[in-house]
Amino acid sequence: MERQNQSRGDRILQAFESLQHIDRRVMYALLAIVVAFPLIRNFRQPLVVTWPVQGAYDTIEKMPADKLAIIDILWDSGTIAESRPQTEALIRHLMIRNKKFAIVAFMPQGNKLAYDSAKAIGKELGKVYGKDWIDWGYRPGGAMIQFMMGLGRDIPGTVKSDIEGKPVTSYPIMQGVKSIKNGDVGLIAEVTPSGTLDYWIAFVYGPYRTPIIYCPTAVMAPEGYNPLDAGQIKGMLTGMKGAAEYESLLGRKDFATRATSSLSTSHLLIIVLIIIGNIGYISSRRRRREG
Amino acid sequence: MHIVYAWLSEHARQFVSNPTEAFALWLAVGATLGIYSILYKENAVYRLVEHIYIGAAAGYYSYIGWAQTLKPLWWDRITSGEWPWIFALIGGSMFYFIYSQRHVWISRVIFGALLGLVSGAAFKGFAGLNVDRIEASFKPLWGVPWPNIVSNALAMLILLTVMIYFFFSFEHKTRLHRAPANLGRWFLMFAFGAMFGSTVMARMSLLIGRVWFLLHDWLGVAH
Amino acid sequence: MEHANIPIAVLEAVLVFLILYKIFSARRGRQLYIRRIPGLNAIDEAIGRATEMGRPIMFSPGIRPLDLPTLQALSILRHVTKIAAKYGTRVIVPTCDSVVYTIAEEISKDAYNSEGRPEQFNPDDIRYLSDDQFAYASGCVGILTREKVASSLMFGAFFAEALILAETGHNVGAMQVAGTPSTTQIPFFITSCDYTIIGDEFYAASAYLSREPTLLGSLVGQDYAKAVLIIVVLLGIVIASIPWLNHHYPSLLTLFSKT
Amino acid sequence: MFTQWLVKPGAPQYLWVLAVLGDFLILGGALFFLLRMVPSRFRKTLVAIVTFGAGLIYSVEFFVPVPAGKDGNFLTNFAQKTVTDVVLVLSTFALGLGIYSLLRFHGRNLTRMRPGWHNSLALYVAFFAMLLTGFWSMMSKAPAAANTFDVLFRGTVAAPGATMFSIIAFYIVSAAYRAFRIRSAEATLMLAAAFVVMLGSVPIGEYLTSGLPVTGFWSNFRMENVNLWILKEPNMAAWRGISFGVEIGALAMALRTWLSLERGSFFEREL
Repeated sequence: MERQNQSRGDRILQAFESLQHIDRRVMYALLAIVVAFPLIRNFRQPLVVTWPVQGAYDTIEKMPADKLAIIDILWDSGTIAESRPQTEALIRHLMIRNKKFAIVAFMPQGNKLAYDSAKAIGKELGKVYGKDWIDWGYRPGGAMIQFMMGLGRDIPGTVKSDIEGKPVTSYPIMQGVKSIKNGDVGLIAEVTPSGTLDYWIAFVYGPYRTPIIYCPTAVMAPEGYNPLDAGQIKGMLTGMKGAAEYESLLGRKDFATRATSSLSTSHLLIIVLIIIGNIGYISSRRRRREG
Repeated sequence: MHIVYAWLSEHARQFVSNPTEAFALWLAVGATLGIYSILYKENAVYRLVEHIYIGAAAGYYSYIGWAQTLKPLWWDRITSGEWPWIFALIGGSMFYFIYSQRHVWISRVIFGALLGLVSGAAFKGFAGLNVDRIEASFKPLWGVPWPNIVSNALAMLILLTVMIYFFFSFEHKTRLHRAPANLGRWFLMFAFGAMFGSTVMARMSLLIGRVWFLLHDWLGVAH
Repeated sequence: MEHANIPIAVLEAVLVFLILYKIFSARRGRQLYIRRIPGLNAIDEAIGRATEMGRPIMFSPGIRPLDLPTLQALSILRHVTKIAAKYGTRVIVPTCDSVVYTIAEEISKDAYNSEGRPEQFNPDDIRYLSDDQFAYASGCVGILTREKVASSLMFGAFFAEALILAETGHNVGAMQVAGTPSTTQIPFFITSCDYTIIGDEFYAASAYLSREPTLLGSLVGQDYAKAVLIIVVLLGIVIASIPWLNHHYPSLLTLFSKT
Repeated sequence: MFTQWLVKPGAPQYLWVLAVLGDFLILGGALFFLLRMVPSRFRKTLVAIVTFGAGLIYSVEFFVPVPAGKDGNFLTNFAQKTVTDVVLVLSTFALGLGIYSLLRFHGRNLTRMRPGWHNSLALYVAFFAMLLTGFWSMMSKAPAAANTFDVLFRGTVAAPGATMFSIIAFYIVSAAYRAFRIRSAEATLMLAAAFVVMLGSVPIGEYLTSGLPVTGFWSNFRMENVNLWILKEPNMAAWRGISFGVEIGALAMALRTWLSLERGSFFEREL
């Protein structure tokens, strides 16, 4: 009887032991499934709105309607999965609240992608290009600092023409917009996978105290916490997760919300696999010791 | 069956209405699936996609090299009268002496110049990278709230033990020598774990982007 | 930091002096001790394994163009090809930069010449793959899987592609040794490789492998330089902890960054 | 010389090509002739002098103080604009070496019909397709040219690139599963840190501690704050400790290279 028990325990341990040698293809397939499933079928997951995201939301809420917001696009297709939902969430919020904004891009591809997004959301919400929003077009990244400093002193003179090549002064949205110094800009939002936030802080926030919202990719997020602590930026959307929290504030479930479910499931998969692997490891060690 | 038929006819319609976009889509899908196939095992499709990718990247970089570097920075300058830029071509041609048995040393001259530039820039690089890090390590151990003191003391301990771990020229013979270095190694491992964990999200975001491309743009099952 | 201020100039001068001083004293014949670095001993083991199995080694010198980490990687490559040439083991070197490619080819040719087997050098083993980071990675994956590589050595500056190389190498059962100054990639090498050379052990490699006095001296000088940095940091902590000092002389804490 | 005296800006491109070629042959030939006269025992010295001289440009630029009211010292403009451009141009000229090697390798595969030669053929086709449509899109203003280039770029460079990048997600799973075992104290520490950080960076982790207050002492134990603290304090300190060593290693390496003290790699070969 005892021997039987022992062998049964042994068999269980043996079964557990195999948990430490799961074939990698099985893991790859599992990952593909847990990533794809939430994208196809939205399921509810608890989403806590963190304070940097709330801060970004409140900044837009508080922005006076007669001022202009600037959305700075520094991303391209490489980080589209993180940067586009952030951009779209901000655009949607500004449009819902009837606040005017301008898009400016330092990446040619990102310019087109952001323009398409704004056009689509604008169509849905009945917003008119040139009256409710405008795209200042693409500027080479090398001229970024000069451009920012120019905006500080003279917006129409620095921007000159929009994405369609028409002079910006011909649009109603730009009437009365002179410069950041003049207090015509109520918000700057930067969407970027690279570390260019410091320029906005140095050349715009420093001299004019214009509120800044920072939307980095997940990798770059740690860079944002110092200026956030120092009050130099008012809010931050970290990668997809930040966009998802923003969507929940807007009461929507767009791409970022689903994608964040995928993020959660994929992280959970890794955690579960690590636990399983260790169960296998411990049981093999026990069996060896008993043997 | 019905779903597959509807999907196929949708794509067929796209090929008729916008052939360029449809072709681009299928090309990208082929490349994506071909690369992913390596996850199962090495196979002929992966091999083909790999070679096309390397070839196309070489072609792309050659074109970009001309269009974005040589033409604006070199050719346009010469043709606007800045003739000394001709020496850049002469310098560039010195690389090719690597293929000569007798005159291979001429390539050394240009390598030497490049290495000199790289090493001369190291002083600036060292300062640029380390000044902020050095000053960020000046964290007070007194005169701040106690949780900060604990945190700052820990940071100091970690920094010191990690640096001690990397001393090469003295033997870690006695326990007194070994203890800080071992502690440093433990802190290192903890930090590496944290780095690993914080990278996962970024990589998963990329994967989600690719999967979304397949599910949304191609299969049309996610909206 | 566009230009040096006086504190930076002084700091760098001290570091440079220490390193040069130790180099020249080592050249005059002072004996120097270097602690064991297990990962570097593993390089020889990896070459031995490939020789026993009669299969090639892959050596990736990182994806940077010719700069300091790559130069160090090429020093290690020289060591590896010399031993491998002696045993007649192939070393496949995929490169990510034209200039690095030419130097790697020269090093390899030299190694076979100095072992008296110039005919065994196969120019097809030194390959330029692509300047594109991931095209390079896909090519390395191809080499690892198709050439049945027995050992994979990765030395140099790596970025995201590090894990692609290391996991593929692991999946094909290669013995792997990696070393990189790119700190963010070390965790991935640790999880997938048999041995990982961490941090500035990477810059110690050429001294360790060649036992050349100049390099050993430099390594000892680097230790002194690190000690100087430790002292600077400790002084800074002391100053920061004395409220009176940093109240009246706040510039002491930003001595280096002040322009 | 020709480019200076015979061809003026605005002349037809083919004249410029001829003039540049002529200049290249004359000046380059003269330089080659001069270099050939250098006796072999002075060659190393010559290389050392060139290396040292090149190194002076950036180092002097860095250490010489900036005159008051100016943006830089006497070298700044030269070092940061001209030299940077020269290096870019030089390394682009060197790109040909790599492309030549790649095409030679696959050309041999093709001509000898080695197994897998059709892959080499595909590589050739992709190379020339990308190169030629690139130049086509540059020369021609027709939208078809730009479109073709764009489609090929997206399908054969951008898509496989993004996919190769994302494949890391799969590898990160298998690496974590295999490596994070409680084998030793070190491995366990690594596991623990990775575990907490992973949990703290997704909404589910944040949800676990969402009951804790947002401000005050207990807020420090909210998952996202624990996560941030780990990344900012212990992780940053260890990272700095490594990077100081690495940077000093690089500085020493630079010093040895600059002064031609370096040993090993290709420095010892007789010239």
